[in-house]
Amino acid sequence: MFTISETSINADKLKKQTLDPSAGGFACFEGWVRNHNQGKDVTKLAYEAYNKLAIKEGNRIIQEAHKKYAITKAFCSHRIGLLEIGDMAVWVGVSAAHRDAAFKACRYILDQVKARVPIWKNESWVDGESGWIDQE
Amino acid sequence: MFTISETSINADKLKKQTLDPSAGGFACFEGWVRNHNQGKDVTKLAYEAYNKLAIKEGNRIIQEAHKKYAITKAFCSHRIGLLEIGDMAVWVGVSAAHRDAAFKACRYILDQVKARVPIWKNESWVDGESGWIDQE
Amino acid sequence: MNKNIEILFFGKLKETWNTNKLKLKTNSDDIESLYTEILSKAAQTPHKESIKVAINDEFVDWQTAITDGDCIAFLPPASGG
Amino acid sequence: MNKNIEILFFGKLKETWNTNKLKLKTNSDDIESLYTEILSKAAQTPHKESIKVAINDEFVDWQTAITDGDCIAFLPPASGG
Repeated sequence: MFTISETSINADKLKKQTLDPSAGGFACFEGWVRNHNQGKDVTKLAYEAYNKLAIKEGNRIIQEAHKKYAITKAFCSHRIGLLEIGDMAVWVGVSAAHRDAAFKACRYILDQVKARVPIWKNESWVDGESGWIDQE
Repeated sequence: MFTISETSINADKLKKQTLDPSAGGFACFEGWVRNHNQGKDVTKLAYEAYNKLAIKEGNRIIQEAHKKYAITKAFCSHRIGLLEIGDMAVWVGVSAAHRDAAFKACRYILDQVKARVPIWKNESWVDGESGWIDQE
Repeated sequence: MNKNIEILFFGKLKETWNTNKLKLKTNSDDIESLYTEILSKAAQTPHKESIKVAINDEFVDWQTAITDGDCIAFLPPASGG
Repeated sequence: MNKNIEILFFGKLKETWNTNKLKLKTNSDDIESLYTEILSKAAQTPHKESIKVAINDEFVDWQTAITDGDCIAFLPPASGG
Protein backbone atom coordinates (compact mmCIF):
# COMPACT_ATOMS: atom_id res chain seq x y z
CA MET A 1 0.00 0.00 0.00
CA PHE A 2 1.13 3.53 -0.78
CA THR A 3 0.22 6.38 1.54
CA ILE A 4 0.81 10.11 1.80
CA SER A 5 1.66 11.26 5.30
CA GLU A 6 1.06 14.81 6.49
CA THR A 7 2.77 14.10 9.80
CA SER A 8 5.93 12.20 10.80
CA ILE A 9 6.26 8.82 9.11
CA ASN A 10 5.87 6.03 11.67
CA ALA A 11 8.55 3.61 10.44
CA ASP A 12 7.95 1.08 13.23
CA LYS A 13 4.28 0.80 12.40
CA LEU A 14 4.94 0.46 8.68
CA LYS A 15 7.56 -2.21 9.35
CA LYS A 16 5.12 -4.20 11.50
CA GLN A 17 2.59 -4.04 8.67
CA THR A 18 5.19 -5.26 6.17
CA LEU A 19 6.67 -8.19 8.11
CA ASP A 20 4.92 -11.49 7.57
CA PRO A 21 5.33 -14.84 9.39
CA SER A 22 5.92 -16.56 6.03
CA ALA A 23 8.57 -14.14 4.76
CA GLY A 24 12.17 -14.61 5.92
CA GLY A 25 13.53 -11.52 4.18
CA PHE A 26 12.79 -7.84 4.81
CA ALA A 27 14.40 -5.01 2.84
CA CYS A 28 13.78 -1.38 3.58
CA PHE A 29 14.83 2.10 2.54
CA GLU A 30 14.45 5.40 4.34
CA GLY A 31 15.09 8.83 2.88
CA TRP A 32 15.98 11.53 5.40
CA VAL A 33 16.11 15.32 5.10
CA ARG A 34 19.72 16.40 5.37
CA ASN A 35 21.18 19.88 5.63
CA HIS A 36 22.92 19.67 2.30
CA ASN A 37 21.66 18.89 -1.20
CA GLN A 38 23.27 19.37 -4.60
CA GLY A 39 25.92 21.60 -3.05
CA LYS A 40 23.59 23.93 -1.16
CA ASP A 41 22.92 24.28 2.56
CA VAL A 42 19.27 23.46 3.14
CA THR A 43 17.39 25.06 6.03
CA LYS A 44 14.00 23.54 5.36
CA LEU A 45 12.14 21.55 2.81
CA ALA A 46 8.56 21.16 1.74
CA TYR A 47 6.92 18.47 -0.35
CA GLU A 48 3.76 19.14 -2.28
CA ALA A 49 1.65 16.34 -3.77
CA TYR A 50 -1.24 15.99 -6.15
CA ASN A 51 -2.74 13.74 -3.50
CA LYS A 52 -5.40 11.77 -5.32
CA LEU A 53 -3.23 11.02 -8.32
CA ALA A 54 -0.17 10.36 -6.13
CA ILE A 55 -2.03 7.71 -4.14
CA LYS A 56 -3.33 6.05 -7.31
CA GLU A 57 0.08 6.04 -8.97
CA GLY A 58 1.87 4.91 -5.82
CA ASN A 59 -0.48 1.97 -5.46
CA ARG A 60 -0.04 1.07 -9.11
CA ILE A 61 3.71 0.89 -8.48
CA ILE A 62 3.18 -1.41 -5.49
CA GLN A 63 0.98 -3.65 -7.65
CA GLU A 64 3.65 -3.73 -10.35
CA ALA A 65 6.23 -4.77 -7.77
CA HIS A 66 3.97 -7.65 -6.72
CA LYS A 67 3.69 -8.78 -10.33
CA LYS A 68 7.39 -8.45 -11.14
CA TYR A 69 8.86 -9.99 -7.98
CA ALA A 70 7.94 -12.85 -5.64
CA ILE A 71 7.23 -10.66 -2.64
CA THR A 72 4.88 -11.06 0.29
CA LYS A 73 4.03 -7.50 1.34
CA ALA A 74 5.16 -4.04 0.29
CA PHE A 75 4.45 -0.62 1.77
CA CYS A 76 5.57 2.87 0.89
CA SER A 77 4.80 6.16 2.57
CA HIS A 78 5.82 9.65 1.44
CA ARG A 79 5.75 12.64 3.74
CA ILE A 80 4.37 15.97 2.50
CA GLY A 81 4.18 19.49 3.94
CA LEU A 82 6.97 21.28 5.75
CA LEU A 83 9.81 19.02 6.91
CA GLU A 84 12.70 19.79 9.23
CA ILE A 85 16.29 18.61 8.95
CA GLY A 86 16.28 15.10 10.44
CA ASP A 87 12.74 14.23 9.34
CA MET A 88 12.03 11.14 7.28
CA ALA A 89 10.75 11.98 3.79
CA VAL A 90 10.07 8.52 2.40
CA TRP A 91 9.88 4.92 3.67
CA VAL A 92 9.78 1.77 1.55
CA GLY A 93 9.62 -1.75 2.99
CA VAL A 94 9.22 -5.15 1.36
CA SER A 95 8.96 -8.65 2.82
CA ALA A 96 9.67 -11.74 0.74
CA ALA A 97 10.73 -15.37 1.07
CA HIS A 98 14.07 -14.58 -0.56
CA ARG A 99 16.44 -11.65 -0.33
CA ASP A 100 16.78 -11.08 -4.05
CA ALA A 101 13.09 -10.30 -4.52
CA ALA A 102 13.01 -8.17 -1.36
CA PHE A 103 15.95 -6.01 -2.49
CA LYS A 104 14.84 -5.66 -6.10
CA ALA A 105 11.23 -4.82 -5.25
CA CYS A 106 12.31 -2.26 -2.63
CA ARG A 107 14.57 -0.55 -5.14
CA TYR A 108 11.94 -0.73 -7.87
CA ILE A 109 9.30 0.91 -5.70
CA LEU A 110 11.64 3.68 -4.57
CA ASP A 111 12.88 4.46 -8.08
CA GLN A 112 9.41 4.42 -9.61
CA VAL A 113 7.92 6.54 -6.84
CA LYS A 114 10.64 9.15 -7.33
CA ALA A 115 10.12 9.15 -11.09
CA ARG A 116 6.35 8.86 -11.42
CA VAL A 117 4.42 9.83 -8.31
CA PRO A 118 3.32 13.50 -8.55
CA ILE A 119 5.20 14.89 -5.57
CA TRP A 120 7.47 17.92 -5.72
CA LYS A 121 10.25 19.13 -3.47
CA ASN A 122 10.76 22.77 -2.57
CA GLU A 123 13.94 23.65 -0.70
CA SER A 124 14.85 26.71 1.30
CA TRP A 125 18.53 27.56 1.55
CA VAL A 126 20.69 29.50 4.01
CA ASP A 127 21.00 32.37 1.53
CA GLY A 128 17.26 32.98 2.04
CA GLU A 129 16.34 31.73 -1.42
CA SER A 130 14.09 28.80 -2.11
CA GLY A 131 13.14 26.84 -5.16
CA TRP A 132 11.53 23.82 -6.72
CA ILE A 133 13.98 21.00 -7.13
CA ASP A 134 14.49 19.18 -10.39
CA GLN A 135 14.90 15.47 -10.30
CA GLU A 136 18.34 14.08 -9.43
CA MET B 1 31.32 -2.97 11.97
CA PHE B 2 30.47 -6.66 11.96
CA THR B 3 29.38 -8.35 15.17
CA ILE B 4 28.29 -11.80 16.30
CA SER B 5 25.31 -11.73 18.64
CA GLU B 6 24.59 -14.54 21.09
CA THR B 7 21.30 -12.92 22.13
CA SER B 8 18.47 -11.20 20.21
CA ILE B 9 19.71 -8.71 17.63
CA ASN B 10 18.79 -5.16 18.66
CA ALA B 11 17.78 -3.70 15.30
CA ASP B 12 16.83 -0.29 16.74
CA LYS B 13 20.24 0.14 18.32
CA LEU B 14 22.06 -0.96 15.16
CA LYS B 15 19.95 1.43 13.10
CA LYS B 16 20.78 4.35 15.41
CA GLN B 17 24.48 3.53 15.04
CA THR B 18 24.15 3.44 11.23
CA LEU B 19 22.18 6.64 10.66
CA ASP B 20 24.28 9.75 10.19
CA PRO B 21 23.29 13.43 10.02
CA SER B 22 25.12 13.77 6.69
CA ALA B 23 23.54 10.73 5.02
CA GLY B 24 20.09 11.10 3.47
CA GLY B 25 19.70 7.45 2.48
CA PHE B 26 19.42 4.38 4.67
CA ALA B 27 19.02 0.85 3.30
CA CYS B 28 18.59 -2.17 5.49
CA PHE B 29 17.97 -5.90 5.32
CA GLU B 30 16.73 -8.27 8.01
CA GLY B 31 16.70 -12.06 7.79
CA TRP B 32 14.09 -13.78 9.98
CA VAL B 33 13.70 -17.40 11.02
CA ARG B 34 10.58 -18.78 9.38
CA ASN B 35 8.83 -22.09 9.89
CA HIS B 36 9.57 -23.30 6.40
CA ASN B 37 12.81 -23.66 4.45
CA GLN B 38 13.61 -25.51 1.24
CA GLY B 39 10.28 -27.37 1.49
CA LYS B 40 10.65 -28.55 5.09
CA ASP B 41 8.81 -27.48 8.24
CA VAL B 42 11.38 -26.05 10.59
CA THR B 43 10.87 -26.29 14.36
CA LYS B 44 14.11 -24.68 15.43
CA LEU B 45 17.39 -23.50 14.07
CA ALA B 46 20.89 -23.05 15.39
CA TYR B 47 23.79 -21.09 13.97
CA GLU B 48 27.36 -21.98 14.81
CA ALA B 49 30.26 -19.65 14.07
CA TYR B 50 34.01 -19.79 14.05
CA ASN B 51 33.84 -16.59 16.06
CA LYS B 52 37.28 -15.05 15.72
CA LEU B 53 37.54 -15.70 12.00
CA ALA B 54 33.90 -14.71 11.42
CA ILE B 55 34.45 -11.31 13.04
CA LYS B 56 37.63 -10.72 11.02
CA GLU B 57 36.02 -11.74 7.74
CA GLY B 58 32.81 -9.81 8.45
CA ASN B 59 34.80 -6.65 9.12
CA ARG B 60 36.84 -7.17 5.95
CA ILE B 61 33.55 -7.26 4.03
CA ILE B 62 32.41 -4.00 5.64
CA GLN B 63 35.75 -2.42 4.69
CA GLU B 64 35.36 -3.64 1.11
CA ALA B 65 31.89 -2.08 0.97
CA HIS B 66 33.37 1.25 2.08
CA LYS B 67 35.97 1.05 -0.70
CA LYS B 68 33.54 -0.02 -3.43
CA TYR B 69 30.65 2.35 -2.65
CA ALA B 70 30.30 5.95 -1.45
CA ILE B 71 28.71 5.06 1.88
CA THR B 72 28.77 6.76 5.25
CA LYS B 73 28.31 3.95 7.77
CA ALA B 74 27.66 0.21 7.57
CA PHE B 75 26.84 -2.31 10.26
CA CYS B 76 26.06 -6.02 10.16
CA SER B 77 25.22 -8.37 12.99
CA HIS B 78 24.67 -12.13 12.81
CA ARG B 79 22.92 -14.08 15.52
CA ILE B 80 24.34 -17.43 16.67
CA GLY B 81 23.15 -20.17 19.04
CA LEU B 82 19.64 -21.55 19.23
CA LEU B 83 17.00 -19.40 17.49
CA GLU B 84 13.23 -19.66 17.62
CA ILE B 85 10.77 -19.12 14.80
CA GLY B 86 10.30 -15.34 14.61
CA ASP B 87 13.83 -14.48 15.71
CA MET B 88 16.06 -12.26 13.60
CA ALA B 89 19.09 -14.10 12.23
CA VAL B 90 20.92 -11.28 10.47
CA TRP B 91 20.74 -7.50 10.20
CA VAL B 92 22.54 -5.29 7.65
CA GLY B 93 22.22 -1.51 7.50
CA VAL B 94 23.98 1.12 5.42
CA SER B 95 23.72 4.90 5.35
CA ALA B 96 24.86 6.94 2.36
CA ALA B 97 24.31 10.29 0.67
CA HIS B 98 22.61 8.57 -2.27
CA ARG B 99 20.24 5.62 -2.52
CA ASP B 100 22.21 3.73 -5.15
CA ALA B 101 25.28 3.32 -2.94
CA ALA B 102 23.11 2.46 0.09
CA PHE B 103 21.25 -0.30 -1.75
CA LYS B 104 24.30 -1.77 -3.48
CA ALA B 105 26.47 -1.79 -0.36
CA CYS B 106 23.67 -3.36 1.71
CA ARG B 107 23.25 -6.12 -0.85
CA TYR B 108 27.01 -6.60 -1.19
CA ILE B 109 27.51 -7.00 2.55
CA LEU B 110 24.62 -9.47 2.87
CA ASP B 111 25.74 -11.59 -0.09
CA GLN B 112 29.37 -11.65 0.96
CA VAL B 113 28.55 -12.44 4.59
CA LYS B 114 26.40 -15.38 3.49
CA ALA B 115 29.14 -16.65 1.16
CA ARG B 116 32.29 -16.01 3.15
CA VAL B 117 31.75 -15.57 6.88
CA PRO B 118 32.28 -18.91 8.68
CA ILE B 119 28.80 -19.39 10.12
CA TRP B 120 26.74 -22.54 9.67
CA LYS B 121 23.04 -23.22 9.97
CA ASN B 122 21.61 -26.35 11.57
CA GLU B 123 17.88 -26.90 11.25
CA SER B 124 15.54 -29.18 13.18
CA TRP B 125 12.41 -30.32 11.37
CA VAL B 126 8.96 -31.53 12.45
CA ASP B 127 9.89 -35.12 11.55
CA GLY B 128 12.41 -35.03 14.42
CA GLU B 129 15.42 -34.98 12.12
CA SER B 130 17.98 -32.20 11.98
CA GLY B 131 20.85 -31.34 9.71
CA TRP B 132 23.45 -28.87 8.55
CA ILE B 133 22.14 -26.71 5.74
CA ASP B 134 23.98 -26.25 2.48
CA GLN B 135 24.08 -22.81 1.01
CA GLU B 136 21.07 -21.66 -1.00
CA MET C 1 -18.57 24.69 -27.80
CA ASN C 2 -17.77 26.53 -24.61
CA LYS C 3 -16.70 24.37 -21.66
CA ASN C 4 -16.28 25.41 -18.05
CA ILE C 5 -13.10 23.89 -16.74
CA GLU C 6 -10.69 24.11 -13.87
CA ILE C 7 -6.90 24.02 -14.26
CA LEU C 8 -4.50 22.95 -11.51
CA PHE C 9 -0.80 23.85 -11.51
CA PHE C 10 1.77 22.06 -9.38
CA GLY C 11 5.37 22.61 -8.30
CA LYS C 12 7.27 25.18 -10.31
CA LEU C 13 4.36 25.52 -12.77
CA LYS C 14 2.56 27.43 -10.00
CA GLU C 15 5.30 30.04 -10.37
CA THR C 16 5.11 29.90 -14.15
CA TRP C 17 1.41 30.78 -14.09
CA ASN C 18 1.55 32.64 -10.75
CA THR C 19 -1.33 30.59 -9.40
CA ASN C 20 -2.20 27.05 -8.42
CA LYS C 21 -5.68 27.18 -9.93
CA LEU C 22 -7.49 28.75 -12.88
CA LYS C 23 -11.18 28.52 -13.66
CA LEU C 24 -12.08 29.37 -17.19
CA LYS C 25 -14.43 28.98 -20.09
CA THR C 26 -12.63 27.48 -23.07
CA ASN C 27 -13.24 26.59 -26.71
CA SER C 28 -10.17 24.34 -26.82
CA ASP C 29 -11.04 20.78 -27.78
CA ASP C 30 -8.05 19.00 -26.29
CA ILE C 31 -5.33 19.60 -23.73
CA GLU C 32 -2.77 20.56 -26.34
CA SER C 33 -4.97 23.42 -27.56
CA LEU C 34 -5.81 24.45 -24.02
CA TYR C 35 -2.10 24.63 -23.20
CA THR C 36 -1.50 26.89 -26.21
CA GLU C 37 -4.45 29.02 -25.12
CA ILE C 38 -3.13 29.58 -21.59
CA LEU C 39 0.51 30.12 -22.65
CA SER C 40 -0.25 33.85 -22.93
CA LYS C 41 -0.95 33.91 -19.18
CA ALA C 42 2.42 32.34 -18.32
CA ALA C 43 5.04 34.56 -16.68
CA GLN C 44 7.86 32.39 -18.03
CA THR C 45 8.12 29.94 -20.90
CA PRO C 46 7.52 26.47 -19.49
CA HIS C 47 9.42 23.45 -20.77
CA LYS C 48 6.47 21.69 -22.38
CA GLU C 49 8.28 18.41 -23.08
CA SER C 50 8.73 17.77 -19.37
CA ILE C 51 5.10 18.46 -18.43
CA LYS C 52 2.66 15.64 -17.75
CA VAL C 53 -1.08 16.20 -17.93
CA ALA C 54 -4.01 14.76 -16.03
CA ILE C 55 -7.77 15.01 -16.26
CA ASN C 56 -9.93 14.39 -13.21
CA ASP C 57 -7.09 12.84 -11.19
CA GLU C 58 -5.82 10.50 -13.89
CA PHE C 59 -2.84 10.77 -16.23
CA VAL C 60 -3.87 11.32 -19.87
CA ASP C 61 -2.06 12.26 -23.06
CA TRP C 62 -1.98 15.71 -24.66
CA GLN C 63 -4.54 14.75 -27.33
CA THR C 64 -7.22 13.87 -24.81
CA ALA C 65 -10.51 15.73 -25.43
CA ILE C 66 -11.77 18.19 -22.86
CA THR C 67 -15.36 18.02 -21.72
CA ASP C 68 -17.41 20.44 -19.68
CA GLY C 69 -16.61 20.34 -15.97
CA ASP C 70 -13.19 18.72 -16.39
CA CYS C 71 -10.40 19.40 -13.93
CA ILE C 72 -7.14 19.54 -15.88
CA ALA C 73 -3.75 19.40 -14.17
CA PHE C 74 -0.31 20.38 -15.47
CA LEU C 75 2.49 18.56 -13.66
CA PRO C 76 6.24 19.25 -13.80
CA PRO C 77 8.61 16.25 -13.39
CA ALA C 78 8.19 14.53 -10.03
CA SER C 79 10.88 15.25 -7.45
CA GLY C 80 9.80 13.26 -4.43
CA GLY C 81 11.82 10.75 -2.45
CA MET D 1 59.70 -33.39 12.55
CA ASN D 2 56.86 -34.03 14.94
CA LYS D 3 54.50 -31.13 15.59
CA ASN D 4 51.83 -30.86 18.26
CA ILE D 5 48.75 -29.37 16.68
CA GLU D 6 45.07 -28.87 17.32
CA ILE D 7 42.40 -29.39 14.66
CA LEU D 8 38.96 -27.74 14.74
CA PHE D 9 35.97 -29.04 12.79
CA PHE D 10 32.90 -26.95 12.07
CA GLY D 11 29.36 -27.55 10.79
CA LYS D 12 28.79 -30.88 9.13
CA LEU D 13 32.50 -31.69 9.31
CA LYS D 14 31.96 -32.27 13.03
CA GLU D 15 29.73 -35.16 12.01
CA THR D 16 32.23 -36.35 9.41
CA TRP D 17 34.94 -36.67 12.05
CA ASN D 18 32.56 -37.23 14.97
CA THR D 19 34.21 -34.48 16.95
CA ASN D 20 34.76 -30.74 16.96
CA LYS D 21 38.38 -30.95 18.06
CA LEU D 22 41.39 -33.24 17.67
CA LYS D 23 44.76 -32.83 19.32
CA LEU D 24 47.52 -34.77 17.65
CA LYS D 25 51.20 -35.15 16.92
CA THR D 26 51.82 -35.02 13.18
CA ASN D 27 54.62 -35.38 10.67
CA SER D 28 52.61 -33.71 7.91
CA ASP D 29 54.32 -30.65 6.53
CA ASP D 30 51.32 -28.84 5.11
CA ILE D 31 47.55 -28.83 5.45
CA GLU D 32 47.05 -30.97 2.37
CA SER D 33 49.14 -33.77 3.87
CA LEU D 34 47.48 -33.37 7.25
CA TYR D 35 44.08 -33.72 5.61
CA THR D 36 45.16 -36.97 3.90
CA GLU D 37 46.51 -38.19 7.24
CA ILE D 38 43.25 -37.63 9.12
CA LEU D 39 41.00 -38.96 6.32
CA SER D 40 41.29 -42.43 7.91
CA LYS D 41 39.53 -41.06 11.00
CA ALA D 42 36.57 -39.72 8.98
CA ALA D 43 33.25 -41.54 9.31
CA GLN D 44 32.15 -40.36 5.85
CA THR D 45 34.03 -39.13 2.81
CA PRO D 46 34.07 -35.33 2.95
CA HIS D 47 33.77 -33.22 -0.19
CA LYS D 48 37.29 -31.79 -0.12
CA GLU D 49 36.72 -29.23 -2.88
CA SER D 50 34.18 -27.38 -0.76
CA ILE D 51 36.34 -27.23 2.36
CA LYS D 52 38.18 -24.06 3.36
CA VAL D 53 41.11 -24.17 5.72
CA ALA D 54 42.41 -21.79 8.37
CA ILE D 55 45.45 -21.64 10.61
CA ASN D 56 45.32 -19.70 13.88
CA ASP D 57 42.08 -17.92 13.02
CA GLU D 58 43.05 -16.86 9.50
CA PHE D 59 42.14 -18.32 6.11
CA VAL D 60 45.10 -19.96 4.36
CA ASP D 61 45.55 -22.21 1.34
CA TRP D 62 46.03 -25.98 1.35
CA GLN D 63 49.77 -25.71 0.71
CA THR D 64 50.42 -23.67 3.85
CA ALA D 65 53.12 -25.18 6.08
CA ILE D 66 52.21 -26.42 9.53
CA THR D 67 54.32 -25.42 12.50
CA ASP D 68 54.34 -26.68 16.06
CA GLY D 69 51.45 -25.38 18.16
CA ASP D 70 49.25 -24.45 15.17
CA CYS D 71 45.50 -24.56 15.43
CA ILE D 72 44.15 -25.76 12.08
CA ALA D 73 40.48 -25.47 11.16
CA PHE D 74 38.48 -27.28 8.47
CA LEU D 75 35.42 -25.31 7.37
CA PRO D 76 32.52 -26.46 5.22
CA PRO D 77 30.80 -23.85 2.99
CA ALA D 78 29.29 -21.02 5.00
CA SER D 79 25.50 -21.12 5.41
CA GLY D 80 24.74 -18.07 7.50
CA GLY D 81 22.29 -15.32 6.76
